[in-house]
Amino acid sequence: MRIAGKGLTDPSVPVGFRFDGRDYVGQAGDTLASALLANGVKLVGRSFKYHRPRGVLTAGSEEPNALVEVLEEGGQRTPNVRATVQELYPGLAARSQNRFPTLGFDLLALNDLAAPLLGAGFYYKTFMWPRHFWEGLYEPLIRRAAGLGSLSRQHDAAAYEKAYAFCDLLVIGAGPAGLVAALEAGRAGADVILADEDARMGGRLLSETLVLEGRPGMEWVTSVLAELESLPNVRLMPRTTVTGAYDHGTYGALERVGLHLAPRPYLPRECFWRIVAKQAILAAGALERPVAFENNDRPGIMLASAVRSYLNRYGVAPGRRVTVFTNNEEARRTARDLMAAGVPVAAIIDARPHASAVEDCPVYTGATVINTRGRKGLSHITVRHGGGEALIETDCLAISGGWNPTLHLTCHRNGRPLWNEALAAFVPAPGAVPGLEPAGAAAGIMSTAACLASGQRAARGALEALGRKPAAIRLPAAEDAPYVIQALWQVPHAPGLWRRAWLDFANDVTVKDVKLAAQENFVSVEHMKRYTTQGMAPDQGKNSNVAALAVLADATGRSVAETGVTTFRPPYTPVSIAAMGAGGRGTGFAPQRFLTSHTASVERGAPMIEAGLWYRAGYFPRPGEADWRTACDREVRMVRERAGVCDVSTLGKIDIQGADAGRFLDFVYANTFSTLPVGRVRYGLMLRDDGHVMDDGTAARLADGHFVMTTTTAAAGQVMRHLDFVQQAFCADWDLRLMSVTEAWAQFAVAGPRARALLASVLDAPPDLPFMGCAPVLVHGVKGRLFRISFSGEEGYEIAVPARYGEALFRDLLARAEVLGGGPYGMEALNVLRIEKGFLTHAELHGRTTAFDLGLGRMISAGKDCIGKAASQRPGLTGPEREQLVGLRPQTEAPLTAGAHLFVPGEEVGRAQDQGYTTSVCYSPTLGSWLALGFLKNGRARQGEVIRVVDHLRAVDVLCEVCDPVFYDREGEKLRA
Amino acid sequence: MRYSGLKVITEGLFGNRGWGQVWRNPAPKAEYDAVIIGGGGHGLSTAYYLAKNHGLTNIAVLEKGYLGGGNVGRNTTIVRANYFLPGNSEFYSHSLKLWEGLEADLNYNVMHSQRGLINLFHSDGQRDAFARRGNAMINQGDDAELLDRDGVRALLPYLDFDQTRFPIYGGLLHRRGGTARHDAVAWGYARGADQRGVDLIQNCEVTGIDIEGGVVRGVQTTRGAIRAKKVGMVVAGRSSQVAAMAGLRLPVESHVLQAFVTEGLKPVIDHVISFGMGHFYISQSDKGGLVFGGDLDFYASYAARGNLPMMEHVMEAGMTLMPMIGRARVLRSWGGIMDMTPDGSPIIDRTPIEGLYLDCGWNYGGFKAVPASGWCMAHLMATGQPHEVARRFRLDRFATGHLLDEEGTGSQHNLH
Amino acid sequence: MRLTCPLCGPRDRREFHYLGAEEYLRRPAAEAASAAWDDYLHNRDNPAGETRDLWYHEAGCGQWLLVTRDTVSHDIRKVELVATLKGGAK
Amino acid sequence: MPKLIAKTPLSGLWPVTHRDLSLSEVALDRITSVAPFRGQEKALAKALKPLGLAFLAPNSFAEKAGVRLVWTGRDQAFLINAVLETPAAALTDQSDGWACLRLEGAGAADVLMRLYPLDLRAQVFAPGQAARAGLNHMASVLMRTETAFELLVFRSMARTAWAEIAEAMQHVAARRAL
Repeated sequence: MRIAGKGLTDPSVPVGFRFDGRDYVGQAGDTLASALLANGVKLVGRSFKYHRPRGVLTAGSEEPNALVEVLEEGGQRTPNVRATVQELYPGLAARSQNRFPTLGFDLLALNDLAAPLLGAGFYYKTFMWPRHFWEGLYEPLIRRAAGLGSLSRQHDAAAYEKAYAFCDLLVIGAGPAGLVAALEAGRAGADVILADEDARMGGRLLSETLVLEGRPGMEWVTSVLAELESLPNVRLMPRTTVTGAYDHGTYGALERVGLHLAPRPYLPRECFWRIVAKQAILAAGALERPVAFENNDRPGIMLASAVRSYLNRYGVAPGRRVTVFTNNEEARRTARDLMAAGVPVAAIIDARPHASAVEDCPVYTGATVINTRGRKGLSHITVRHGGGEALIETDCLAISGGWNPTLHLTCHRNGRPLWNEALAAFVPAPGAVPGLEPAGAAAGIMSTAACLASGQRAARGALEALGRKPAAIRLPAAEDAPYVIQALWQVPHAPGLWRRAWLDFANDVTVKDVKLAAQENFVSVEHMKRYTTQGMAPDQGKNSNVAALAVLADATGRSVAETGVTTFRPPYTPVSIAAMGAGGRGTGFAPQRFLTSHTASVERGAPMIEAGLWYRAGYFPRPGEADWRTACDREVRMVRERAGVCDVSTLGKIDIQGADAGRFLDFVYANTFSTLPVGRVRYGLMLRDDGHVMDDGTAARLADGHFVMTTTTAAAGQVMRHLDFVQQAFCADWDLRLMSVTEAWAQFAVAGPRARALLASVLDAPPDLPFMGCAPVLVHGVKGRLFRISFSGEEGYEIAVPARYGEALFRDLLARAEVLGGGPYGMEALNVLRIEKGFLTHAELHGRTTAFDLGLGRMISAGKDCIGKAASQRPGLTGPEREQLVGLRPQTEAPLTAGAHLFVPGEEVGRAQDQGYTTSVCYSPTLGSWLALGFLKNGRARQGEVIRVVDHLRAVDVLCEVCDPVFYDREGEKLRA
Repeated sequence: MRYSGLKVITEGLFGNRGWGQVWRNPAPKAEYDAVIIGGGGHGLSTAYYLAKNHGLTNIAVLEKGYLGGGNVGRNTTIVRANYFLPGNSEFYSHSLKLWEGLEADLNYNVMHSQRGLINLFHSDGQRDAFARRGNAMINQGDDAELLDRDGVRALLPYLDFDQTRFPIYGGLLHRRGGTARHDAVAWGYARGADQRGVDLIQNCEVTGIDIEGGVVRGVQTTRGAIRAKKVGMVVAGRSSQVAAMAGLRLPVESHVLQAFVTEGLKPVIDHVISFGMGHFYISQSDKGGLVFGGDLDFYASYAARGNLPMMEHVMEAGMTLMPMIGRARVLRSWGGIMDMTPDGSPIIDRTPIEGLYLDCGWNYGGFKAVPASGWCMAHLMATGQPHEVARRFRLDRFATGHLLDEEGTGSQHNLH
Repeated sequence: MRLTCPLCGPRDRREFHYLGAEEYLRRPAAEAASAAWDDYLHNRDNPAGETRDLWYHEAGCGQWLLVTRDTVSHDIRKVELVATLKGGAK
Repeated sequence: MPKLIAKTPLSGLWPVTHRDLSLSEVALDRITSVAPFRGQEKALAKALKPLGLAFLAPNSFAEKAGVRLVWTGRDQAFLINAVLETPAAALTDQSDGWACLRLEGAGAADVLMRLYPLDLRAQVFAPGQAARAGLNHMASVLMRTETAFELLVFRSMARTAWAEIAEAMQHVAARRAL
C-alpha cells in the first residue's frame, strides 16, 4: 500500500510491469519488491527445501526469499534475480521460481509435511539400496526438486563487458561514512572512485528519517553528491557492487549497466570491473539480522530496517497492522516511523527486560515472539511476556536481531573477523586486507555521527598514506545515540516434529538442524555448515551465519568466539558468468590468426582448420571430388609428380644475431650449429631441461653472426620464452640478440619435381641451391629468402617474402604451379607427405618422447653441453623398455587409426600386454597402402615382426609389419635431386 | 549405528533424538602402532583400510584442523578412471571400483553419481590423443566411447556448436565417470575408521617428527608427544612442510587451484564436461549449483585463494563453450593447495627413514584417488611393500627417469 | 595480483608467465652428479613464506624476473631482472 | 615483369566510427627493430644522431620529422619510417610483422581500458608515453600521441584486435547514449 507523500519514488511516472502473468503498476524509483509490496503482493517465492511460502525479507542484495526469474522476449530469462535489487522498468516481466505448478499451489510443499524425515544430512544415511537406484531414481528426483530458478538453455547473446579502472582511493559504499570519506579525499585532490551497490547513493540515509545539520538527511546526501559530481577527480559508480578483494590493491566489481532498462542494442547488461586502488575504504554498512523463532519465515515477516526502507524510501507500508520484534533500541524507530506515517502499530515486542516504553503503542518488554500464523501471509503472532502469552493480529512483523557489519571483503584474503561482545557481532580484524580500511557500520560503528567521523578518519588515513594533506571538511551534526543491544539468537520452542525456527531462510536450515549437527559431533563450524548447508545458499549466510554460530555455540557449551567462524569468500554478491566471462563468447575466447593466403584459400573452397590459434587450409577441393580423401590423394600425387605450394608461415621464426649466436644455438640445440657454413641450413633438435624433446626445426645461417631459426607452429611461443630464459639466465653476457620474426614473413613451401621450374619463374635470378642451402633472392623484384628444405621428401624449397606481399605471391605461385600441372596443397596432404617420409610432428613429439625414442640419440652431441643433455641420460629414458619410433604397414588393405594400441599377435589384449601405440596414420596414395607411425617397445630391434594394431573405439584390429619409419625414398635421393 | 532409509524414518518420527555421534573425540594416547598425519580424504581412507584390510586398529589420525578440511572438502568432486599411462591406469581403475562399492562398504551415502564424463576434443590430433587414452582405458578393463560431433550434440545439445572458437570435433565418453559429494567421502571414511577403533584426533598439529638413527619413533604435536613405530605423512598441500620436519626435500611445489559454484539452478547439465582447449570443466551438483573450474593460477602459493585472471579465463571458456550458462551467477569461489610434482603423478612410497611413509603429490587429481590412495598407503604401511597398483608411484622416479607424465609437459611442476 | 616490472612498471599478473622456483637459475655443471640435476629439476624447498621465483613479462618487455615474495600473504618484496643479477645467475 | 601487390594487414576494412570515436588503420612503411650489440650503445647513439633521435628510456617514444623511435624492451626499440644502417645493433626488419591501429576521439582511453590492464587516463599515460602490454590476449605496443592512441599488434591477429576495439567502442557509445 502506497502512502501518499512518502518516499523517493516518483508517483508521476507510473511503470507497468508483470509478475506471474498479472499486470501491475509501480512507480519510477521502485524495485520489483517495493512495487509488489505496494500492490499488496506478499507471497513472492517458495523456499528451497520445504517449499514454504515466502515473502520479501529485506530491501537489499542479501535477500534470501524474493528470488524471481526475469523474462525477456524470445524466451531468454535470468533466474534468481533479487526482487529487492531489480529496478522496475516499463515492461519488466518476472515470475516466481522453484514451484510447481504455481506459486500459490505448489505440489512440492508436500516436503513440508515430510519435514521430520528431511533433517540435516538425512541423505547421507539413506538412498543407498539398491545401488543402481541412485543414478536411476533417487538422484534424478532430488535434482529435480532441488535448484532454484532455471536457465533457458538458450545461448546468452546479450552484450556484456569488462573494464579496468585505477584510482588513489576506492570508497566502497556511499552511505554516511562513504560519502564523507569520498568528499574528504576528493576535496584533498585524490583520485577517488566511489562505488555503491544501490542505484541511488546515500545508503541508510535514503531509508531513515534521520536529521543531519538540522535538515532531513536526504538534503545532505543530495548536496554532497552534487559536490562530488562536480569534482573532476571523483568518479561515482552507482549500481556497482565491489565483489572481491584480491592481491595488491585489485578489486573486482560488478556494475549493473543496463539491468534497470528494457534491453537495448550494444548496451552491456553488466560490466565486470577490475579496479586497482592504492587505498580503499570499506564503508559498506551493516546488515540487519533476523531472530530464530517458531515459524519466523512467513510472508509478512520482514527485517525492521527493510520495513523502514519500504516506508521511507519507497513510500510503501508493508502491512496494515504492523508489529515490531527487537532486541535493540534502533529497531524501535520502525514503529515510530510507521506511526508518524499513519500506519497502525499493533505492538512493540522488545526482548530487553529493561527497555523503555515511550511509543504510542503497546510495548512488551522482556518479551519474545514465540510463534506465528498465516500460511501465505502473516495473520497473527504469539507473544510471550512476563509469564503470559498474547495472540496479536498483525500482517507484518518487523524483526531485528541486531546488525552484522558488512565485513565480507576483509575476509577475502583469509582475514578472520573478531567477535565483539558489546555489539554481539563480528567486526573486521585490523589490517585484514592491506590498504583496505573499514569505516562506519562496516567497522562496527553504529551511530550516524560516529559513522561520519569514522569515514573522515579513514579518508585522512588514506590521504596520509598517499602523501596528501587532508581537506578538513566540516562534518554535519547528526544523531549519536548509543547502540544498545542484548544478544538474542533464538526463541526456544516446544518440542514437536513439525515445529521449526528458521536460521537460513534460503536453504531451509533450522535451529533443529544445527542442534542435530552438534548432537552428531559435527561441532566444528565448518562441519556444521557443510552438514546442514547453513550459509551455502544464494545469500551465503548474510542473514543467518552469526545466529547459526551462536546456536552451535550454545549447543556445544562454547562461546561464539571459541566456536569460530566460517570464511566469507568472493564474490560478495553473485556475479554472472557472462559478465566475468565477457568477451569470451564465440570466437572471442582467443585471438584468431590469419595467414596472408587466407582469402585466396577460402576463394578456392578450402576448409580452414584451426591449428593452434591459426587457421590453415585443410585441402583445396576441385569440382567433382567426392570427399577430402580424394582431394588429399590428388594433392599428394601432385607434389610427388609435379609441384605443390603450401603456406607454412605459421612456423615460428626467430632472428638470432650477434657474435655468440652460433655458440648459443649449440647450447639450446642438441646438435651443433656453430660449424654451419653461411648459406646453409641444418635440422635441429631442441630438448627440454628434463631431457625430453621440446621441439624440432631448422636454423639457417644467413651471415656469420646471423641465424634464423624455425620452430613448429605449436611450440613457437614456448620456444621463444625458453630462448629468452636461457639467454637471460645463463648467457646474459654473451653478444646475442633474439627477435621473433614469425609475423614479418610469409613463407611458402614449394615442393615436387617441378619445384625448381616453378621457382625459376618467380625469382629474378634463381640461385642454384644445394639441399639444405639458403640464399637471399629477389621475388619479382621484392627482397626475399629462399631455403632448400623439404618436409615432403621431394625436392623442396621454402620461399619467404615480406608478409605484405604474401597474398600476391601465393596467388602468383598457384597460377604458375597450375600451368605446370601442380597447385596448392593443404594440411591433409602435408601430413600424408610427411608420414610417408617418417618426418615428425607433435603427434610424435608429444612431450614424453626422447631423442633415443625417436632414433635421434646420436644427435645429442657428445662434445658439448646443451640444455637437456644431462637429464636425457637418466636410466629410465633409454633402453629396450622404451617405446621407440617405428613404421607400421598393414598386411591387408584395412585402414589404420591413430591412437590404437599395439599387441603381440596371439597374446591377450590388455594393459599388461600393451606394446605401444600409433601416433599418425594415413592412406598413402604413393605407396597404395595405409601407413602408420607409432611407438613400440624396443621397436628398432623388432623390424620385420608382425604386430597387432587394436583400436577398440573404432573397431580396428589389423596385423601390421614393423618397419623403418621412413616409408618413401629412404635414401633421400629425391630431396637431393 | 547402522544407517538406512528405515532408520531415517523411525528416527525422524521420534524427533531425531537417537542419532549418535558420527565419530568420537578421543584424547591422544601416548603411543600407537601407527599414526597418520593428516585427516583429509587420503589420511582417513588410509586409516580406514589399515583397520579394515590389515586389522591395525591401535592407530590415530592427527589433524591440525577439522577432519576433511583440506582439498577433500574444496574440490570439484569429479570421479573418473581415464588415465592412459601404465602405472596410472591400474591405480585409478582400482579406485573407481572401490568407489562403486563405497556406499555399501561405508554404510554412508557419498552420492557417487556415475553420470558420465565427456572430454571434448577440437582437432584431429586431439581426437587421436583421446583415442589412445580411450583404448588404454578399455585395455585396462574400464569403459570408453569415442563420440563424433553428432554424438556429442545428442548428449549436450546446449553447447555452442556453431560459433565457438575451437569447434567441437567430438568427445571421449567415460560413462562410469561422474561425481560424488566430497564432504561425505571424508565423513564416511572417518565414521568407518572410528567405528573400527581408530582415534581421529582433531585440532592436533604435528610440530615435529622424532627420528633416531634413521628410524622413526613418533611425532611431536600441539597436544603432546605421541610414540609410533610407523608414521604416514598424508598431507597433500602441506607435504613439503611436514616432510621438512623429517629433513626431506620433496619434488613438490604447492600451487593454488580455484573452483567455483553458482547459485542453485534446476537441472541443466547432466554430465561432467571437460573442455581441454579452454581448461574448463563443469558439472551440476545435486543441489543445483554449477560446479566448475579451470587451470592453476600457476604461481606457487599456500593462500588457498586465487586471483582474477584465471577466474576470468575460466568464465570466458565457459562462455565460448556453453553460452547458455551466462545468466548463471557465481556464488562462491575458493582455492585449494595442490602438491604439484614434476610429472603430474603422485607419490606413495617409503622414505629414506625407516617407518616413515609418504603419500603426496596428488596434483589436482586427488579426490577420485581417495579410496585407492588409502588402500595402497595402508598396504604399504602394513606390509612395508608397495601395493601392485601403486608400485610406480615411487619417490625416486624423477631421479631415475621412470616418469608418469600424462600431460607430456615435462618437469615444470605447475604445467601438469 | 600485480607485479612491478623493473622496466615497465606495475603491471597486472595476466601479463606474466610463471616458471617456478629460483633453483632454475642454478644449472649444474655438465658433469655434475645426478643428484645435483635432480635438485635442479625437481626438488624444492617449497616454503610457506618467503620464496624467490621466476616470472616472464611475456605480454610486456620479454624480460625474466626474479621475484621475492611470500607464498602465504602474496606480498611482493622485490623484483629483479634476471639478466642483470649481480654475478649473473646464481 | 609481374609486380607483387602489397597489402596492409587490415586491407579491406573501412574506418569504424561510433559517436565521436573513430578507429582506423595506419599504413606504416617501415619498422626496424634496433637492438644494440653488447657494448655498442654509444656507436648506436651516433648512428641515430642524423635522425635526431636518441635511444630511449622505457615506456616512451620520440618522434622527429615523421620518424619515430619507440622503446619496446631492454636494449630494444622500434624505429618507424626510417632507414638505419649500422653494425652497432642487431637490426631486424619488422615492417610486415605488425599492424598499426589508431583510435581517436573522446572516450578513447575508456575504450582501451576495456582491453588493456593499464591506466590510460591522460594524467597517467600522457602523450609521448608508450607501453608494451597485452591488448586483451594479444601482444602489442601502445603509444599515445597528442591526438590519438596508436597501437601495434601482430599482423596475423590484427582483425581480432580490430573487432575487439570496435566492440568496446560500441559499448562505450551505447553507455554515452543513456
